[in-house]
Amino acid sequence: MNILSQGEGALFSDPSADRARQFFVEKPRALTDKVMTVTEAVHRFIHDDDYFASGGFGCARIPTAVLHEILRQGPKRLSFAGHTATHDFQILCAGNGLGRGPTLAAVDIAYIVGLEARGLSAHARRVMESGEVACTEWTNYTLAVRFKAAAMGVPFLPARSMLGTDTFRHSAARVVACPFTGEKVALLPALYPDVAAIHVHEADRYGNCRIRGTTVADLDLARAARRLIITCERLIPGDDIRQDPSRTVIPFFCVDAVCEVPFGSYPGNMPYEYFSDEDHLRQWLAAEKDVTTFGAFLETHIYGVGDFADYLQRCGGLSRLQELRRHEFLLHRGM
Amino acid sequence: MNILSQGEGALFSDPSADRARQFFVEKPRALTDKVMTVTEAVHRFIHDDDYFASGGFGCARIPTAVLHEILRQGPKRLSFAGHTATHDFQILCAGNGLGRGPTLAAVDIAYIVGLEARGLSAHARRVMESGEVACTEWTNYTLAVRFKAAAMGVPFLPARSMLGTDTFRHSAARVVACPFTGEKVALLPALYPDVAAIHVHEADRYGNCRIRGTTVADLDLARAARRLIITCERLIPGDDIRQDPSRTVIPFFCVDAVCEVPFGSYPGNMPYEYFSDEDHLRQWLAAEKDVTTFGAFLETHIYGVGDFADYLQRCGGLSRLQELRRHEFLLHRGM
Amino acid sequence: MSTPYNAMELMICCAARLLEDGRTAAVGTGVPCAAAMLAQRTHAPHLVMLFEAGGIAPQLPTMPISVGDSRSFHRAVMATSMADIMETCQRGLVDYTFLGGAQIDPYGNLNSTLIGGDYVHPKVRLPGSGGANDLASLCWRIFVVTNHDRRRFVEKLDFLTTPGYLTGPGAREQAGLPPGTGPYRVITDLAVMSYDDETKRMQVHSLHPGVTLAQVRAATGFELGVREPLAVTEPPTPGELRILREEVDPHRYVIGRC
Amino acid sequence: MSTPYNAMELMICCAARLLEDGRTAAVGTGVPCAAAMLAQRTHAPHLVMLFEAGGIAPQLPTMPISVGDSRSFHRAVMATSMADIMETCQRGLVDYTFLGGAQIDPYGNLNSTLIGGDYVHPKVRLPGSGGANDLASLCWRIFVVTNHDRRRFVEKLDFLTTPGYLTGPGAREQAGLPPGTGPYRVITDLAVMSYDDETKRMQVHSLHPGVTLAQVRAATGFELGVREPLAVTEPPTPGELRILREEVDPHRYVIGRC
Repeated sequence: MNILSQGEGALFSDPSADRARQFFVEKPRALTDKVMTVTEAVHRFIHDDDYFASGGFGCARIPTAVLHEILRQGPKRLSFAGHTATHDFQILCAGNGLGRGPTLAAVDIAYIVGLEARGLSAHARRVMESGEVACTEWTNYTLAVRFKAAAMGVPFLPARSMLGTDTFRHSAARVVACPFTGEKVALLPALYPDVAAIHVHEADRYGNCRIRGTTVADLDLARAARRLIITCERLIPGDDIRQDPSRTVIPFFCVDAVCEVPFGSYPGNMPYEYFSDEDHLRQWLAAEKDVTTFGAFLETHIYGVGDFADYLQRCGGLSRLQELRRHEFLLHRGM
Repeated sequence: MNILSQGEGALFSDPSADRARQFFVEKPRALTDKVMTVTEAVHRFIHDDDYFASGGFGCARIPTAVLHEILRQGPKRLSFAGHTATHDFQILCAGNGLGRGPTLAAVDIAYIVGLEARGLSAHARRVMESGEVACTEWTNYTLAVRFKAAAMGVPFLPARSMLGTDTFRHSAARVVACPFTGEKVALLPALYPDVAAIHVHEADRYGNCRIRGTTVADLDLARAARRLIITCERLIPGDDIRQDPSRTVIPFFCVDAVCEVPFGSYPGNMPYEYFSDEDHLRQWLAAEKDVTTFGAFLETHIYGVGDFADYLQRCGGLSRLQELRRHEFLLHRGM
Repeated sequence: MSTPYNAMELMICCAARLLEDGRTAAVGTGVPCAAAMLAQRTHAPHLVMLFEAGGIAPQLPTMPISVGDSRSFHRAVMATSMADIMETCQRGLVDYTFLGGAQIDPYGNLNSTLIGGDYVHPKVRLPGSGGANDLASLCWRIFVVTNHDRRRFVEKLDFLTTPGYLTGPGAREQAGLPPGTGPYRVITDLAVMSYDDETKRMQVHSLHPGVTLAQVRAATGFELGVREPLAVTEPPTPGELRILREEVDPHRYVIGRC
Repeated sequence: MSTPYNAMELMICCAARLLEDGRTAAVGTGVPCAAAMLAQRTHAPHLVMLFEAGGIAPQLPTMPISVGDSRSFHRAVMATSMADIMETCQRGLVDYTFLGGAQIDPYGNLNSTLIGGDYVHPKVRLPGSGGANDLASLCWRIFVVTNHDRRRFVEKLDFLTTPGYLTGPGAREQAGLPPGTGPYRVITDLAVMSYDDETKRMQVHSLHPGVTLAQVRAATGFELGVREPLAVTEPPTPGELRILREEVDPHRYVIGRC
């Protein structure tokens, strides 16, 4: 194809649809029990130097338990899809620049280092300003389109975004003219993560999943990923899934591990379940300002913690989670 | 882009994303009441020489009332997306070759003239063998991809289908090599129908829709169409929609008309509501064999019929529909 | 002594036996559906059925009439879109598909578009590809189950609707179709055919009991090689026939067709 | 005599008044959300809000903290995917979007990626585009609401994250961005800016009450034209302020910021 212009950014993953097929032809597709612990799932399915992607929207419906476990298991040197990445990215950055890891080696950037209105992460900034993490620029939509291309099983998809900007110049996209209309489009290379983690409301033991509320890019991400770890608020019987198959949004054959993690998006928001813990997120942001303080904070909240339930306990346990449920349903506002 | 090969088929619609945007910028997007009769909807939104597309899967969840009304209102000379088209196509073909119409002027063909295991439509064959309807070949997936391109707002999408066949040679697709991987793909031009009709389970007065069961290509079709007529089994209060926004699959701003048509997919199947009337479909197929017989059949079932409720009455009315409900839930099998 | 059976029952059993456990199959109504259901009830309990309109792993209460009717996702694990199913095939997650056609050529290419005349004025207009071209392009192994006669098995198709091996070795890859995909078996009322690894041409793989090679060649409009040693198809076992007749197709929708 | 108000309240009112009834707006948290909510409660009851994470036409019980949190689809008519929202913009169905940035140039281009240093070692690494580049490319009219100072209003951006008019007339079309789209208004604590139809450069459209042109130019790092006749911004009405303070932002999350 006749390329009109081309970004200078590096590709951190292989967009080949044929090589993805060669992987997927071997991927098990039987309805088998995939329930395991987060520790086992991260150990078995997230390997050093993998390309990793994480679901949800930064502080909403994020697989926090998987992100913590990645840090606890030590060096992974991951490439990461920085798509609407806020607290999730903040957690992964904690594995860089503090004498452990590095957890992160490269990032496809759409949104990083910020927590929206909450401000910027001081530590994520330190990590990203150090130059130790390779970067390529994208946007929230174009990264979503790259997942969609992989989910469709094609090596690229077009979009009308990024054109004419430095964001494009530092991406790996290419501009062509549509052969039917002459309209210029940016071609986005398919992004097949080696592994992804997504937190959902309900899943059965085989990995059939239900999500309530916005799905962000997760339905495409689930299909794009070579390996997929699902954490869920609740395991439900397979028969419940079959009672209403219209509610399934991720089919079992995309899934490698199913981990039941109640309150698994904490301190993030889980729609219809519990609101985000803004106090805890403020503590993170504050602790990051000083490296020593942050090291101690991580020891208390991640490295010195047995598992996610232990972390929840240290953050106020059930009574705090009850408050967050009341906040989600606005009961504290008299609704 | 460097075209490796190119189909000889004609394009019956404009794939330009910019010209579609020029239409959509003017399309009303307020939450306003769109409830009207099928007669009014077809009169206002389906014009002569339009490109028309119809939802569902041939004999499942089809907008029968709209299809009948198109015949009753007379000549439209429509271009049509023959996507999984069985009884729906059979109805439209009845507007050709019998001294009325013509209803059909051109067809993008993925599947036509057949009713799956039920056999071929004698009249649809007569119409399509006469040469009076212009044809271009596609496949069920590639036509769905053309809707998806329009739904995304891009002028084309790639797929790895149709390659190397006469189906491709008689399509308007073009083959290019992926600029990232060299893998050959067929580029499919976006298909923005002038108007589409889709039958759903529930809709509110604004056009927010719910569908149970398989969605076939309807979610993309709803977004691709410039104008959209929704027929629904049941109108529901807007407040019900807001109680569970995760169940909405078509948003109101895609919709121009909402028509409440109970049993609106008859004689097709409506999942979770009623099964197809195989006896009636057999009558159609039998009646088509002789032109005079078929003309009388159409007079009795469409042209001489006041509205869809009258048609249902002539087909056995509520008692027959009750039987079909029992069939849907397999109650006649003791389930 | 073996239970009597008809040709349809034999074809379904041949197809079922070739479906491995834990694999995925994009199936249509009729024979493919019956074969997959039989396989699930015998050696392949973990075989996963997908229907093109969006049904994933249904528990079929009865034979669907349409690949889009509500049976095709009865107690399924997911009811999704056609694109989702086809893209699952395009990603490489679907192992088998079953196709048919009015004509098939030595390379397993299929015609379901037209017979005779020309494109604008065909003698017989047929449905076209439907999802056949997509499934034959994107699934790993293509099965064809059909009756065996010279009108159907032709040297040259009137229209190449759906890709087999196209013009022979390397042609699918040259056209851009995913490597490693293609026709696998043709199962008829006379024999089972496979494809020669070198030439990609159809060859007789096994003759059904009582059928001679001469009969098969007489019913085929092109030169048909033989895979040596030429086997005889195993007849249906009493167990297979019982399941097929009592559980899979008690109303004989499919097995009653001949 | 008019009710006292602060700069944030004025900016929100200016933005709200520019949102026409029956239009669609892709909004973020904070000012855009407050402006849309105010518009809905005054002249634009049929204004439709969309949130990039997937919320369509929510009835906000309180200000969302994140464009992806559960408030962003509270009693919405649909909770969908980010792609569905962005593709609604790409189809041309979304009229307005609100963006911000660390730097803005005379053509309304925005930088939210980095300040100083080079790409590999920036002095300050910022979040990047997020959805800003997409929304600025695909929506019809771009609004920017920001504080007005020389560090922010610069002749040359350190990084062009999000497209305004790029290098000037015709540049967006040349780059391939959809025709008819682009920056519309910049609303600051000092003035409202629009863009010259010929040059596509930012120009002062109206001065806030009590602000001089000299003050605005002193706070701007590039040459700033004037749209004649230069108007004075209408101050917030008592009615607007009451709705803003009592209904839209009773907890002063946004209007309390200055």
